[in-house]
Amino acid sequence: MPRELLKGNVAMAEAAIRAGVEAYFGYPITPQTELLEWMAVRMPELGRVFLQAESEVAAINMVYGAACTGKRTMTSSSSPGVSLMMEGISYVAGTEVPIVIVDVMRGGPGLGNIAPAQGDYKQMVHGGGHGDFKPIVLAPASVQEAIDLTVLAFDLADKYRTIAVVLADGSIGQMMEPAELPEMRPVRSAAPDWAVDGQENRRRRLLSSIHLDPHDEELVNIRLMKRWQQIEKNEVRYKEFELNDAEIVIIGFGTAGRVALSAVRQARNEGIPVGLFRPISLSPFPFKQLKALAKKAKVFLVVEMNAGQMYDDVRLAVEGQVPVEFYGRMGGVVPFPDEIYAEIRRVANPETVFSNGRVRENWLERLDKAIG
Amino acid sequence: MPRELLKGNVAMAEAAIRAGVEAYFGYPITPQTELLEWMAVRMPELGRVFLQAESEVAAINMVYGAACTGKRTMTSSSSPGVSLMMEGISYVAGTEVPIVIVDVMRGGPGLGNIAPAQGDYKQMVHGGGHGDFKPIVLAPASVQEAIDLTVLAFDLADKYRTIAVVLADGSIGQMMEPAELPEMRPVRSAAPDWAVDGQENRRRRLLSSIHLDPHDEELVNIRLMKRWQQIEKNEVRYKEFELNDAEIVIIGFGTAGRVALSAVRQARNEGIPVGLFRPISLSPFPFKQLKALAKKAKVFLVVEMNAGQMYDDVRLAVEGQVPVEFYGRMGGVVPFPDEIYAEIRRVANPETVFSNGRVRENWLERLDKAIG
Amino acid sequence: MQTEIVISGFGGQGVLFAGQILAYAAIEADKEVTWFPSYGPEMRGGTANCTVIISDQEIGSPNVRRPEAVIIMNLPSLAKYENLVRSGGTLIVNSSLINREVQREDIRVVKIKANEVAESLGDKRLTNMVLLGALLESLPVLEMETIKKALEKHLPSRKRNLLQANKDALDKGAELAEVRDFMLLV
Amino acid sequence: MQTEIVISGFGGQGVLFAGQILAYAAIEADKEVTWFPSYGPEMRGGTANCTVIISDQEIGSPNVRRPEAVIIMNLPSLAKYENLVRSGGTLIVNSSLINREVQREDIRVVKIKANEVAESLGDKRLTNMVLLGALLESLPVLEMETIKKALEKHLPSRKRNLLQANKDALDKGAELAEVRDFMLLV
Amino acid sequence: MLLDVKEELVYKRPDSLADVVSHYCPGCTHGTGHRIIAEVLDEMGMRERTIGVASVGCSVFSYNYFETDFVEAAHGRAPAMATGIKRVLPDRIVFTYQGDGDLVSIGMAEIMHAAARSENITVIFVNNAIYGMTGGQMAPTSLPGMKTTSSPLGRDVALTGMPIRMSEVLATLDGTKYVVRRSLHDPNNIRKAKKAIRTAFEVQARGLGFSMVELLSTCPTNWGMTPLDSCDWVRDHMVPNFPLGDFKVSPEAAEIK
Amino acid sequence: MLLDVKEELVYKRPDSLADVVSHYCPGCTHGTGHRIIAEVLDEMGMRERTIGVASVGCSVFSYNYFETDFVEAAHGRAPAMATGIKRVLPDRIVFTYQGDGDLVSIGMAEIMHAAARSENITVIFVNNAIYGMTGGQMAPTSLPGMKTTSSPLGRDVALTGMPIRMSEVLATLDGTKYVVRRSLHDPNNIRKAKKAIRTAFEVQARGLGFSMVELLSTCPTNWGMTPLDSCDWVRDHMVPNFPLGDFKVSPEAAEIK
Amino acid sequence: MPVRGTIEVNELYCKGCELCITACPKDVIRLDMDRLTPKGYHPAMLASDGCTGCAVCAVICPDAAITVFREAKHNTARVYA
Amino acid sequence: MPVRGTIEVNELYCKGCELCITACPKDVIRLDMDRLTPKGYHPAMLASDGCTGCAVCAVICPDAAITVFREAKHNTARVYA
Ligand SMILES: Cc1ncc(C[n+]2csc(CCOP(=O)(O)OP(=O)(O)O)c2C)c(N)n1
Ligand SMILES: Cc1ncc(C[n+]2csc(CCOP(=O)(O)OP(=O)(O)O)c2C)c(N)n1
Ligand code: SF4
Ligand code: SF4
Ligand code: SF4
Ligand code: SF4
Repeated sequence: MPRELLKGNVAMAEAAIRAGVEAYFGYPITPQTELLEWMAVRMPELGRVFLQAESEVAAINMVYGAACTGKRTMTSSSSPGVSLMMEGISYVAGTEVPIVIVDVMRGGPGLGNIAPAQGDYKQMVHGGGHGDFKPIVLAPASVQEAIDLTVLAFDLADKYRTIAVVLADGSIGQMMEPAELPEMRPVRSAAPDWAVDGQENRRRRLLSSIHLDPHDEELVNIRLMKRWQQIEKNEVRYKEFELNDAEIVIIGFGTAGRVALSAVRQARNEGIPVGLFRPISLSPFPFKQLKALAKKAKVFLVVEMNAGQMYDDVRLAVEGQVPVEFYGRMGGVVPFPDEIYAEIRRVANPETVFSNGRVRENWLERLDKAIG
Repeated sequence: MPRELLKGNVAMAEAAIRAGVEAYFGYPITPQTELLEWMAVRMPELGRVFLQAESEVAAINMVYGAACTGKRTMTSSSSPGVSLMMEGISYVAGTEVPIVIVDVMRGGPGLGNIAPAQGDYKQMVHGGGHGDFKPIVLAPASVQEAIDLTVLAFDLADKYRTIAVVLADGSIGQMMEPAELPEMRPVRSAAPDWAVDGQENRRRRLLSSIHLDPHDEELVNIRLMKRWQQIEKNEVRYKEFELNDAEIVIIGFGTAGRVALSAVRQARNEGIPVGLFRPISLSPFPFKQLKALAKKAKVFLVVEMNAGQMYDDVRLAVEGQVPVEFYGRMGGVVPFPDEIYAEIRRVANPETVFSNGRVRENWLERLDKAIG
Repeated sequence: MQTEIVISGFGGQGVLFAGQILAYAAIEADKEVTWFPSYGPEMRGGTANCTVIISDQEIGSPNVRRPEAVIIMNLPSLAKYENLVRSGGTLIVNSSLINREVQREDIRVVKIKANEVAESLGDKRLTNMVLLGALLESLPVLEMETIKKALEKHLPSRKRNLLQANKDALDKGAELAEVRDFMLLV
Repeated sequence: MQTEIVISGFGGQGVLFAGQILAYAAIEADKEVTWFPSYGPEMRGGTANCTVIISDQEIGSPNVRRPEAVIIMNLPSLAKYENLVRSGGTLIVNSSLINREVQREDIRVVKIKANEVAESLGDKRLTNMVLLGALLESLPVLEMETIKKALEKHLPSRKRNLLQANKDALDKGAELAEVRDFMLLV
Repeated sequence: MLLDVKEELVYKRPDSLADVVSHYCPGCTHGTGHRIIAEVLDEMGMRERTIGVASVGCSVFSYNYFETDFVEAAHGRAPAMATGIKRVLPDRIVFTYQGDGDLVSIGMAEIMHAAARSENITVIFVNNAIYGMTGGQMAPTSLPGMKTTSSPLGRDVALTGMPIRMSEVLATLDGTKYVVRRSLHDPNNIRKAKKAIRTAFEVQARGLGFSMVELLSTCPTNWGMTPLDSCDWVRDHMVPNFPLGDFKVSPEAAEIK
Repeated sequence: MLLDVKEELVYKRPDSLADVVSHYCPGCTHGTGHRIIAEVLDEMGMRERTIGVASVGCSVFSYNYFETDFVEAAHGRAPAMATGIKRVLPDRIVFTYQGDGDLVSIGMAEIMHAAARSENITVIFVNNAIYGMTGGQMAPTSLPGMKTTSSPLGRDVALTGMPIRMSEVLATLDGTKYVVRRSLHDPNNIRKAKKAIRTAFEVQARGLGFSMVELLSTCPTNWGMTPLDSCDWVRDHMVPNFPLGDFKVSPEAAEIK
Repeated sequence: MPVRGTIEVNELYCKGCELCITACPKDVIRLDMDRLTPKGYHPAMLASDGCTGCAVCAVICPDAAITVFREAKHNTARVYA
Repeated sequence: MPVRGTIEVNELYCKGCELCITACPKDVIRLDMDRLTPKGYHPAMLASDGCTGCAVCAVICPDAAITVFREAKHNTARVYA
């Protein structure tokens, strides 16, 4: 396929179509809406299902229903809409049916604004919904990656009968870049053997998330946890830049990681031994890889478009081996490369590194000074 | 007040009333329903507002509205219902109005069951809702504590203009114990100076969570973060048992902590140097206290009624100083003291301690063997 | 000293209320107590049980694996608790709904056709009190008088008319337990 | 080599489309490019801007603090970008809506009454192309021909009838920029 | 059992009803609703092509009682889940089974929009004027003055409004093709209810669009009555508040006899 | 400006309308809706006692345009938020201002239940048959065949149903005391709309219960028309689908003149 | 002479709700007070002659516990012979 | 002779939507093509005599940009005098 100038949202929609999505249910919300609008054009053309739901609550439950029949299905939204899906997400997880969710994050909390942000990391990677389950979460940093990860999301969701989330920040959804779309895949013909699809000549099937006897429910939880351990083993993804000799390791995902790249290049030009580690699978998180890096590095610097949601996971990986510094912008502010460059210079100087557990406090004071 | 035999749910309801709650909005769900039912009896008697909402979504938004007028208000629910409140919770946080939520947790994910569980730790302590904010989360381990923490929740919510959550597992809500209720407090007379209450002769007031310019939104986030740092400084609460000379430290909250107490007693009787640390404020989490304990202890053992949701926070506190072991039951199973006692014996023996990062895997294998 | 008692049967058999009466009585007797139900969603027909722990010191876990005594009101409950009750412990069995024998020999077993007894006393809903009476006779953790006082205070008003019947049921159960007990000895 | 261009004005002034035409043209010219909008909720009346980065290598950050050139379509945008444009950079100013002078002297400034020019060409909506033409004249990052090819390919069908007008607007803008430019020199 | 050859079978438990004891309380007409649905599925020979959507309420376990494929929806969202299923499997028969708390209270948006879109599904709406499963709280369908655990002094219409008559509301939407209310309190009404369910499934089978049968049902346990008194209470109190009848029968649906 | 003494003021911008330029598109009748609400607040002298509840839609910023206390609700939840406010402050005037996506689509459950409970609030429902703020997607009120960004070939009623006429639906609920539909497409209708808003607020002031005024409104931007053509389109296409009139006027409300 | 019928009550399903008893036009059904189902209910039973096999009891039984039979035509015929 | 009136258009608020222009029964309002508001719109203006101060333009103006005056009674009176 030729390189074309594509908007992230449109690219993810078309990628899903080519990955064989058979039903899309969603509700408009900026900065995700172009994805829904593209589905509105393309799905009917292809004789597939497009339906604008009355709400995100309805959308996730429509997806839940369609997924129970064994069809590839998805929804997309942005932060407040995703928050409304939490109950449904927990039901889908408890029922072990595969679905794909695209979350194009915006500034919050609350109605907030529609600018790019990364404030859904916690609710997608850790918190979202009641009970113990973990979705696969993939974070693209370019339109091309958004395409590739959307296709991957469908394959992983099916492989593990799990929820796969493409967690893009608003800039990925809104920006245009040259990118290449995959070939159109045929939609899956045979339904999986668990599908509730009203077939004749077989025992009736049930898909449900209720297990009244706690011991039965516990067995489900154990199955989910074991499957998750498989996922942790097989599906960790990340990108590295200039890490071989790096004493300073920048960690950032999505747009934050991409902005950091510019800063890293600039710093490298000035001979600062800095490299970039960009997690692509936020869940499963590359704990082992970061732990290994921590052995060689002098300092870590986590860069996010939130108040440090991934930061805790990096610290979990590092377990105190190196100081883990933090720089974040919140509420929809996208950092400029020069800010991160300045941070690199700061952590390059041991005197201005805060390994004293007041990392967040110090960041907040710096930020406050800078913008207050 | 005399000691009376009280059911946890009823006790929390009456405690809220005596703390001066002026409006309750909620929706029935087991194992929380008796709280709502008690409100249905008492609030009208006192000329206060009781309203059964059409859903948890409506309930949290009614609470949001009432809170904006400066009145003390609350809702209560259980896991799936709480998941439905995530968008509203994020709005309340972004608007900086005080509310109290009681979450009487049940087994999940999905519809799961109605047995006691602790599966909402992540969504309440970390994940719930989009954007960067943290509610105060208090976890009672007895009916008396449920009463005391409910009253405290209202005071802290007001003090910091924040969300305060009483995170009780189903057993706390359902069990009956002798407990003492506080005196009835008068309801607050003067409205706070931010209240949107349609008063004459003053500038109009606005309460909202939208800040279209990311820089404005960032200022709100900074304010929230700074307030949170105050809360972290002032509001950490926990209980210790037999920790002075403890080489083995058990960490558990709510019912899990209480069950652990029986096991600790038994082990102590046999001369095993074990103690119990029971976090009461899960958020703010007692990081410093645990870090200090880690200096003296040989091993930590986290006990939860979930797959290890608090476990990560304990590891964050410890930063690898001591091995942190885990034992949990899921899906609504409440562990018996003898299970935890057996775990204490296990970790008392260095050979059977897994500081190799496969803690969760080993736990799952043990559990699987035990019940499979 | 700590005593754990489990009462188990179908929902609707008055399992939870019988436990609450024990708990109220424990307070009357100035003891520490916890009442911990297994609450099922079915209003009727499901199995329900509760654990009552009566103790002189602060109570840790509100539930135990091996209780001191169990009141068994239906067959599923027997299957579940026969092997759990502590050695030397007590099993009160509602033989109206349980035709099979109890296998264990290291425990004391009291069998009572409680449904019939209750119906003979005029109300099927007295089954729980008959069995509770039998328990107190076999495991005197609390005075019968204290139990009756608790009943007087806490029997829901709409059942006030059944107060005396409830007391009679307690006595009848105790009396029958005695007899059975005696028979066991010979 | 990397060039960053910002276009800023009210929503509805064609700010985003002008940027997209640049991006399409960049692809025509086999360059790396990113188009990054500041998208506002208002359909009209709000401020909108986009950043277009054209480069020979993989592009990192899709936005920059100090762009090489800025097209200023309204007063708020001047306030925002006058001090941000890189020293030695270019400012294309729509003097139809901006009465005040530009203060900085270390940059090249081209002022055009674009609204009037556009209306003189028959359609107010051509304002953006007039200013884009002026930009290309002053900062020849891409060939005018490439831009026009991009226009031909990507002008939405419902505006096809305005294709020629759009091209004329580009030329007119370039022409005026030239003149202004000359005037600046003397 | 040994069938005496001289006798012929007049009635037996339908095949579409699974051979399991229900968890419903004695005399609860949820069971009756299940039974007549199963009879209709038998008669139409659609058992294997049918997908049921259970809701959250006492009927949460209905999936155990039908010999058909089933899913279990989140509280109130059965119509959305059914929409997702029916849109990808248009030739299957999809029905939801929902209580009044589920359908009228938390599920209001989903039922209204499924009906407005005229999703080609059948909704069996069991109205017992109370929340059964959670122990008898007030429902939007509870009668004025009705005592429930969340309206201990009786439903105060000044504070909580009048009961919502959902069939009447849904009938105002163009999307509804067959909306009727029946009752399960006596044999005669049960026969009519079964007939209506049959028609509703026919409406779906013919692709006419949204169909719903509202069934007035008992909750002896939370009403605190005997099963018998409960049936009388339906007749004497519910029927006057929720009149039986056909609120929407589209012309095409009218042709079904 | 210098007021010529010889002249008398016939019309000036109402005091309850804040002195800020709205963000609405040129000719968007959201502005008209704001203006007449402000005029009514002025005339009734209720500005200071009024609490507005803004919703999520193009009117999300309405809180900036009224000189009254305001809160900003989550998408669709304004009636729930208003309920929370009114229940604790029964003597204040509480109104919501909601678009059709907000009220009819995601907010269906909240508006239905607020109306069923007869919450003593006033709802101003601005129906422009489209999602304005998010760029012109289909609303449940979009007309058959109407082209939107999520129905690019025109609304297909076979797949998405017919438009929901919310006033008619709400009128079926006992709780609604005053429910009317008006239009903002010409001066005459604007005057009638203002009168209705006045009545609705009176209904609330007298504690009669739930009142709603539906206003047919334009979205020139997403309809892709001039403001003028938009007004004609309302007259020629929306009014036929959404007939103007009074759908519920309780006896007490009828006494208000 | 009327058609003769009979019913069988499955005690697994019967919950003794008594609805069939009052529904029966011939008043021939009673609860069997001497027996208890595994769930502890007294099951319904055909207590006396007169069942016509009208199946009203089966129509009202919420638990589909009743199977209804009727004397086959040819037999009845034979009776008249 | 008809009452005389006049309007003032606040250019801060006016967005040149032209609704007042078509609403005006006397057809005396036009957009001022020589001026632009800060937001870039041509504002409405009273273009010719004949305004009766009927305020229809104010009624339709979505942005409440119009203030309407009318010659005060006593003046008109004086005119007739
Ligand atoms: C989100 C959520 N909220 C609340 C509940 C608790 N809940 C379970 S069933 C039910 C009401 C059931 O009442 P109804 O729908 O009338 O059915 P019935 O039990 O009366 O047949 C409620 C509130 C839940 N499971 N999930
Ligand atoms: C939970 C949630 N979902 C979606 C959105 C995005 N959104 C904002 S406004 C809107 C629709 C507005 O349409 P309408 O209510 O008709 O008002 P209008 O803009 O047409 O005046 C949507 C879907 C949101 N902010 N929150
Ligand atoms: S609680 Fe009510 S609705 Fe539920 S099964 Fe029992 S009788 Fe039926
Ligand atoms: S988008 Fe439509 S509704 Fe929104 S302000 Fe513009 S014209 Fe009005
Ligand atoms: S109706 Fe059915 S369940 Fe009830 S008593 Fe008769 S046979 Fe038993
Ligand atoms: S109606 Fe108002 S906004 Fe529109 S042109 Fe006239 S004065 Fe300006």
